[in-house]
Amino acid sequence: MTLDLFLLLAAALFAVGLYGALSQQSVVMVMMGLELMINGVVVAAASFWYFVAPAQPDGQVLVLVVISAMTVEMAMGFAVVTLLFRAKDVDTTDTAAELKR
Amino acid sequence: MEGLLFWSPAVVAVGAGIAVFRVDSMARATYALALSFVAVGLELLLLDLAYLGVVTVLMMVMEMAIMAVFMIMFMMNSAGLMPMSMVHNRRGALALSVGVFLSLAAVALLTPWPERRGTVPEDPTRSVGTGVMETKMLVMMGVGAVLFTTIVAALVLAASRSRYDVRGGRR
Amino acid sequence: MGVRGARRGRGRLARRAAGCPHVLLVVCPGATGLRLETEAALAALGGVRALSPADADVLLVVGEPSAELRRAAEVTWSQLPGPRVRGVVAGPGRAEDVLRRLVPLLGSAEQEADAADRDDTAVPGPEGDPPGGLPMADRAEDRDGLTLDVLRVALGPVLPHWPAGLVVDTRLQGDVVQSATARVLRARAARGPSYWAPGPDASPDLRRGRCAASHLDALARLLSVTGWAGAASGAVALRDRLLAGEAHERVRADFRPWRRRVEGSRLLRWCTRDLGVLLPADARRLGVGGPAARAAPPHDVSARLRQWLVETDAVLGGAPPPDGGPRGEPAAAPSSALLGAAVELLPGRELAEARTVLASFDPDPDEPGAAPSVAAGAS
Amino acid sequence: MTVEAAPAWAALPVLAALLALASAAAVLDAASPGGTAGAAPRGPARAARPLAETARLLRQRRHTTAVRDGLLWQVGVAGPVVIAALMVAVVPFGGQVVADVPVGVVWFNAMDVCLWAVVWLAGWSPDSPYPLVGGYRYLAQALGYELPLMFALTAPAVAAGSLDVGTVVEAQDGLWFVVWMPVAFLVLLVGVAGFSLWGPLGAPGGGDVAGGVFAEASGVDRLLLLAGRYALLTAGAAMAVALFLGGGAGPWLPGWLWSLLKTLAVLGCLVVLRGRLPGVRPQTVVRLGWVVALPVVLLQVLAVSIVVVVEG
Repeated sequence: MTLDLFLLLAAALFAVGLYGALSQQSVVMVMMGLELMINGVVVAAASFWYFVAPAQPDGQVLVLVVISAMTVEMAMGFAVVTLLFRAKDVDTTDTAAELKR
Repeated sequence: MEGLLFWSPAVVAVGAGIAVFRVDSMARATYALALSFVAVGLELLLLDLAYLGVVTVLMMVMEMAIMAVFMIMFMMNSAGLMPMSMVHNRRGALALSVGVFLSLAAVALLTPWPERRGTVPEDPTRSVGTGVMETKMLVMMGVGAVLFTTIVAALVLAASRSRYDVRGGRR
Repeated sequence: MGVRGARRGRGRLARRAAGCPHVLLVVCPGATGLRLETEAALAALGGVRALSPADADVLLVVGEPSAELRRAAEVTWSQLPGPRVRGVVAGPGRAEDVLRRLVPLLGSAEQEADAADRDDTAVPGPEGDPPGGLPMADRAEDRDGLTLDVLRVALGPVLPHWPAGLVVDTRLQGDVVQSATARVLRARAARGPSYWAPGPDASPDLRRGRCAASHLDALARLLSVTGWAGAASGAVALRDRLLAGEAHERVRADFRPWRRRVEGSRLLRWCTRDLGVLLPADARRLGVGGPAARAAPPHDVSARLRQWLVETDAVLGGAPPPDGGPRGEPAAAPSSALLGAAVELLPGRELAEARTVLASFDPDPDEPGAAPSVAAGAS
Repeated sequence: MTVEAAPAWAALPVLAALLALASAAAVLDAASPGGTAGAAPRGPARAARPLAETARLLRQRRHTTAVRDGLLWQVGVAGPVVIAALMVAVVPFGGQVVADVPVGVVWFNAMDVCLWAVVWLAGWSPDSPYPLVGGYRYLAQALGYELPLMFALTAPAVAAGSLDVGTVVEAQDGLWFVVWMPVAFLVLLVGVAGFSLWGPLGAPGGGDVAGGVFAEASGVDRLLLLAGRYALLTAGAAMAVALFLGGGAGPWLPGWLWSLLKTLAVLGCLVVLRGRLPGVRPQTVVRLGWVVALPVVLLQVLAVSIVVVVEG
């Protein structure tokens, strides 16, 4: 167990999430991609705490903040999807973009 | 042994993460993501972060359980009974994310990370607790305010009208 | 020892298993008397009424099914997992014999083989769309303006705690009823007077007994639907004692504490309050009579439940049934109006509420002249 | 009393105890009026019904629906039993605990949240309307009781100054927590009934939707689901004993026996209460949970915190 290994894991999760967020059409699936990216951030923050500065709580607090950010992202995402769905009956990013025109 | 403890959840976390975008069924996709989070929770346990690991599992499984409801509510073909593709610009996304992975990995492996300062405290949970209540209190108060704003904003956005005002109060 | 021991163990397992058959009843309209007999026989044998086909070992058709009900029974039969047997209780006095003959068959080796071989995993259906031959959901307006999927679900005719022969075709969004159409399946034979309201030539004692038993039967159904199996089984026991001819006074002595328990339950009051309100004006418009019309303000499920309790107590005490029958003047076919009132209240209700409301009116599809079809829908 | 980690083999007797207590709950449930035995005659035959039912379900074929999701169905069916076992792992029996997780209380909570997923999957995967309604009812109900349950778990942890279940047990040396935090105890029991689909909170498996999440289960699947339900009830009772009833504390008898006896008593109360209470509709559960239970349990936590601060 080394810092490098954990950071590799974090990078892999981040990259998979990025792929999803970029390639998916459905807003909900894009949100899942974002969640996965944040998941990678959680791993990175926790491993930095453990391998670099375990005596201070900063890393742990960072993880807490990131988890909160994730819930905020979810809540707002769902609210927006519901709004879009009600207003225009769309749930994909492409069609939502067309709404601007 | 330690290697196994690290690698098996790691493989599950990434594998389940990939599965999220490869399965047709919304329920499977959501719970694949939940599985990925559970695996990450286990990784946190390895880092002596018992509280944060278990809380990650708790929060994320709860979130995914709710997410599944939204997925099935809003997506066509939610059970994945009819295979269909809902992606755009797949190749570009793939290239970009591989590139990002490689550069992140390079940074991770090549950067001379600082030496470890200090040791893991006796009880990391207590340390984060006192951190939140003492030095980092302002941060958490900010988080609290943000969460409250989120609740209000999300409700205002999502509710067309209150469900309960139709018949005037109690139903 | 090996093979023989295994076989003996199997036999013992089978005998034990046959000791508690789960029986699914498909009750035909007009067969209330047979149903009560069958329920009693089932209880005497230690059987349990199954809640769903997947839970059942025995499928028992009670009465003479019409073509539609026969088809429903056939579909239900295909959903029994097996070991499974089926039979018909066609006439009075046969229920116990039929059950006694059927239940041992469950333990036979052929049944076990059938259960092992039958394969319903691959239901034949066209590939692609629609998958498995199932229709996809439509979409429609809903109360949150989200235009979500609509599912058509027929409640009944094979459903636990449900009036025999009644079908309510619903359009559900999630578990909220958007619109409902009720119909009563035709009986095969011409209907006589309802079991619960024997004609005027019956003895007053019999009529009083049937009226009280009818209320108890309705109470049992309502309490089961609200999820209070304990109180429901009390009502069933009292009902069966009445129908077995026990003196009304003695039944009443045991009815009293049971009534106190049901009336005293705050939780029950809390859960049935302000639900399914039928204002007197609407009751008059719809022609609703009987206890449902006499229920006190606020005319909700809770009030109707209490009215049943009050009237049962009075009838057991020797008073004549207020309208001659349990649901209203028997000649006026009160169940049509009850069904109409219930169906009108269904749209916008969530499934549990809908079932509670319907059970609180308890229309009796056995009544001659029960309306063939009533509909109500959301905007 | 002190609580320490048990050797690895202790997992087996604890698992056996979980199954034994769950079976005892099934027997008691069958023997009580209005229980699962329906209108079967009273007497010893009634109490032996769970055995007969088990035999019946073991012989029964596993029925399947047309287009179900087999993998998720298996997760949903096996989930409750597994989760019950994982819950019990952090509960001390006497002075020993199988998994000495330093955050056992949160662990218990996380496991009960995993049930949201598992039960919903069991309802969703058969692709049949009644189980689907049952699955959604479970989620809706969970949204109602989960927050009060969390705070009910918080109260003893605050009093003991630790999230470790063993430490919570040790902190009750003088006075059981149930004495001065009865509200939290009651809310915990309601939460246990909720996550076990039990009694007044049994709507997800209710008779009005033909058995809800159980409607399409047969054979071994049904056996697992029913066993899981009793096992969850047992695990919840065991946790309630550890957090509020002093764990294995008691005179004369060994600690593990006290733990077992107390768990059995709590379990008995839960089973008997089922026949005496009507069901509550999910939306009423949500209203009760947020309007009544949450404020009350928050006041309880506040009171506990004040006591802790004052006592130093």
